[in-house]
Amino acid sequence: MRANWKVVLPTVLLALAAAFAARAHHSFTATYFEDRTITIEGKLLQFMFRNPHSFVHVEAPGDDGQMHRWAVEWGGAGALAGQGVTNQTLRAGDVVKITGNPGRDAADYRIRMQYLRRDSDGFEWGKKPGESFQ
Amino acid sequence: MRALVLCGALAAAFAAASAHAQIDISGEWAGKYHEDFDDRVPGDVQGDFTGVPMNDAARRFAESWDVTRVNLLEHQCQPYNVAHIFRGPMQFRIWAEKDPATQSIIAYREYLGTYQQYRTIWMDNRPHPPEYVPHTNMGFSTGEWHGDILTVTTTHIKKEFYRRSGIPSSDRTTLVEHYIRHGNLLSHVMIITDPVYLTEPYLNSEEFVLMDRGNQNWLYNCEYVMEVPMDKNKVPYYLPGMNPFIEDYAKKFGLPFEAVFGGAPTMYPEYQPKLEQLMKRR
Amino acid sequence: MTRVAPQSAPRPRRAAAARRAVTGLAIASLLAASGARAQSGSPFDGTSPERVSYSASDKDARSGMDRAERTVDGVETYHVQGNVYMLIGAGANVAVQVGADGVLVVDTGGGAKRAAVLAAIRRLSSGPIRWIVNTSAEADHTGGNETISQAGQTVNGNPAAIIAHENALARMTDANRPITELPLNTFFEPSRDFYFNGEAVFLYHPQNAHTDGDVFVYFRGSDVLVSGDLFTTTQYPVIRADQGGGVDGLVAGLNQMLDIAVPKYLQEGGTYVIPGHGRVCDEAELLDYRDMVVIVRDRIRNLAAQGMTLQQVLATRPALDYDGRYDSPRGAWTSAMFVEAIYRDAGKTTSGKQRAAAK
Amino acid sequence: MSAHRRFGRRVALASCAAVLTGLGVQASAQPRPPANAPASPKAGAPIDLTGYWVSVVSEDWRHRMATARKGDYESLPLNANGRRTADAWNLDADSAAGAQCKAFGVGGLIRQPGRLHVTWADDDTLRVDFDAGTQTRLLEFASTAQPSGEKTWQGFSRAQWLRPPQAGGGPARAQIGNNTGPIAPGGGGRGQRGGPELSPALAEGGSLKVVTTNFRAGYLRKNGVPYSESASITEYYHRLPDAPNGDVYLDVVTIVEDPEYLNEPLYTSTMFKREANGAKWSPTPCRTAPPPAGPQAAARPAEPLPR
Repeated sequence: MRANWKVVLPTVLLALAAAFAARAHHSFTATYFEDRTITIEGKLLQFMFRNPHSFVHVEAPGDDGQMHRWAVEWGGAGALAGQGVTNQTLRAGDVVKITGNPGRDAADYRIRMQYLRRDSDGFEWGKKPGESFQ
Repeated sequence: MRALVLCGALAAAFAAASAHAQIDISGEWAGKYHEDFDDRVPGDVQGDFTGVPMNDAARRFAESWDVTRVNLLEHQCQPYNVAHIFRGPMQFRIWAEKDPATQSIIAYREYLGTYQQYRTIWMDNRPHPPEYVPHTNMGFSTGEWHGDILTVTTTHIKKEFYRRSGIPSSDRTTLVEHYIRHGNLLSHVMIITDPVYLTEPYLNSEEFVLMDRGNQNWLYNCEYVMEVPMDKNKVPYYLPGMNPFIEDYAKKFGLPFEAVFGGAPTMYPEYQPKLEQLMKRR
Repeated sequence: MTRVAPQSAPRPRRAAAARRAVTGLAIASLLAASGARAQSGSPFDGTSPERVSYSASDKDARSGMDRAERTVDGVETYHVQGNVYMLIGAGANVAVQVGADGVLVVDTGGGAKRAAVLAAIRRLSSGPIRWIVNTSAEADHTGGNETISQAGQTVNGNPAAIIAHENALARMTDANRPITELPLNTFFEPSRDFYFNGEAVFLYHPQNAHTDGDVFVYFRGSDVLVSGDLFTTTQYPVIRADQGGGVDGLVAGLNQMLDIAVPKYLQEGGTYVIPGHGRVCDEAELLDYRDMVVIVRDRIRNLAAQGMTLQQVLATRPALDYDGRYDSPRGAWTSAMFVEAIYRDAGKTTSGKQRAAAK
Repeated sequence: MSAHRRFGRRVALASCAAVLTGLGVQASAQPRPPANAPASPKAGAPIDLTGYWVSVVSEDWRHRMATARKGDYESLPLNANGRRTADAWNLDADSAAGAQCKAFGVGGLIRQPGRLHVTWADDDTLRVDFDAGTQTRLLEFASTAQPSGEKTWQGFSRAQWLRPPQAGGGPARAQIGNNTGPIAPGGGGRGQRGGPELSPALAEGGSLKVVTTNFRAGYLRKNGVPYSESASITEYYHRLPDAPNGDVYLDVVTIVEDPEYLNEPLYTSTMFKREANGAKWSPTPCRTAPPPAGPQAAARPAEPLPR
């Protein structure tokens, strides 16, 4: 796994989107290390465009060198729709690069989406690693 | 001209003097979050137990709470119950069901945008149902007016949480609400008793403002999916004393964990000197 | 458990429940789920503001009886869903399924109230009592067997047939129960099913759970589970090691019921569960109970693995967070007894299948 | 004054009279105090607020029980100026300047953990003593009372009882859902045809409205979050119906409008529980405990409403 650990300030925009998309499902801050980021690259297995939060499952290597099914948590369907994301934006088989906050339990292989890029057509969402809106 | 100004002033005063009579609580109300915003809306780090009169049983439950439990298929779409839902991001609609023959209000109905929950507040003095009937997230509610204060008592509430930090509520919770309207402001007070997890009543009060231009934010659907791959029968938890995140809130804000986790004694003025001493030692 | 999301199809065995779950995603269904259930047969069924009934009454919507009419000598009747009613106040809960084919009774309560149980059944249906199912050999679940059976009749003219797992029959035989109380229609396989009153009825046998002779029942059309003592809302689960019970089997049984139960909307309604004792529940409460048993079991096993004696384990109050809800210090099954049962069960070997299911 | 202007003035006055008459008619349609309404605010108080009340700090705990770090203005709709000012807070400088009471002024005092002792100073003045900071507020019901020229920490408070509609004045509005005017039980005028038997509970209680002006600038919170002298502060005091366990609670809703520091009105509600006596009454000087050591908080500012 190409993991670049760095401190990233939480952004107001994403926090706000999370806040009202979350609708009290759970606290992102309590679930992920918001002061760390991790990057994975792999093949998209499933895109669950739904509430309370959308999820993207990606097959990518973990730091043990083995392939894992990573669960990447995204905004709720309503919040993402407001940002132009639809249930057809991503498709199984897409090769994507995702940067986000790692889950507090490494064994869960989960990430809170901060940035996604699909090289095949240059589609991007969120803020690039290290970028801050503040 | 001066006369018209005087007239305007008198008219305004007159209007103000008679403005208080409004007691119709019908309408669409949007929450204000000027208290405990981080806990109520986005959620903060794990371990905010401040201001809740939790007992030792609630502490043990909270110690064991692993936030990933809400990712389980059976947990991921569980709504807040009625004793908690007013603390989240919320807008709700109230309307009256009236008897066409007498125009008496038989019940108030509420539609809560969060989780699309409906409530019925019976105003016809009917008794609460026997204990053996199913409990629901919104419970069974009866109401009565005390002057311009609508007091609602709710039982038969499902177990849930008082905080996402893992402070549990039990199915023996009784909620007493007070609705008080002043103009376009609706004050909502909750007095929660729970013999299983609280040592004394837990008080919450929220403000709602009348929505003057509506909003599309009324729908909430939740689709069950395997959010995070895991054994479908797994129950995420921490063994007592093994929760690595329980002190995150205390550490983030420079507070003594003993105080954050202290329950009712920490909610009264006389605790301030002790808190200051504890903070000095840090 | 199987969940029904638009992108996933339900397994055939659960097609009926799946259809209900899909329907349940509609707001109208939500109203029925959240409104009607807590209102004890209220005419304001909460399904929509336009369908408000303005009279305050606790008449049961299905039977038309008010609460007094639904009570016989302290045994009260509550319509759960579909063809299924619950009788409360006879010891263990009694489930009664009524329909064109007659009456099926799950458990018969303690002996002291057997006449009241029969009278309550008769108020629901004058049809023949064809079948009785015992969820275990417990006296407070089987005490009315003789009375109810003798009042019934199978199609070939015998008293109503009593069905149970064969281990339950063995336990009752060992206890010298009269032959008229014994479940002579037994089975030994993991499940048994048949069709009665227009719906499929499934009997499942979780191995080594509360005892080694447990059965829980699922009425597929009515969408009601009858759990027996695997699940109660009044106390911790009773694990009878002396009768082949075990905590892993209990957890496996609870997980099996969770696989069957499907909520109507956001963890509410849908499949209802009649517990061995206590109030009617849905999947959410069954889930909390399962979580509780797993968490307490694992705490005790962790302490036992550290070499703690039973007294040392008890001193840590491993079920402290649930004692306020499930301990019954003056009851027949206390928190300490529950902890001891799990502690002594810690070294017991279970089948690989059970271990997997109990994870 | 020319005849033309005299005429115009007459027209204006006539219009004014008509408007006021109309308002009067409208006002008369609103519920009025009962015919035997007592003469003084004290004797006619619809609720009894007197006695000792202790704050129950179940909300904003870290901002109320403790002193939060500088820059931690969670939940508050501060504008840029408000944040800049809060970020410049210096507790030592306040102490050196003798401004320790800035956190105990009318804009923040109600949020300070402490006890209230409510008494009637006279028939027209409700006195509220706070042991936190040893402060006193006088809530003036008499229209003749006027603020002195000097601004004070607690300012000048104009009080008004808000009474529920009385029998004959329309308590049934709540019960029958008719909010346009009174109705007579069993039938009556105004084109209405009767209603259900009225519950006496509909005429119970009331609330107290207080509007405060003429105050010095101070802090909304202990950690220097400011309010200005030009703010408008309105409060509603609600004595809640007795709880089933006998507890008596007071809910004080405070609305602070301060364009200098706030983007929108600030709404808080503060809960108190009645105490049998003053055994725990403990006056303390204006003093703010130091915030915890550590970096200035990077608290998330209050977000706009989900509307």
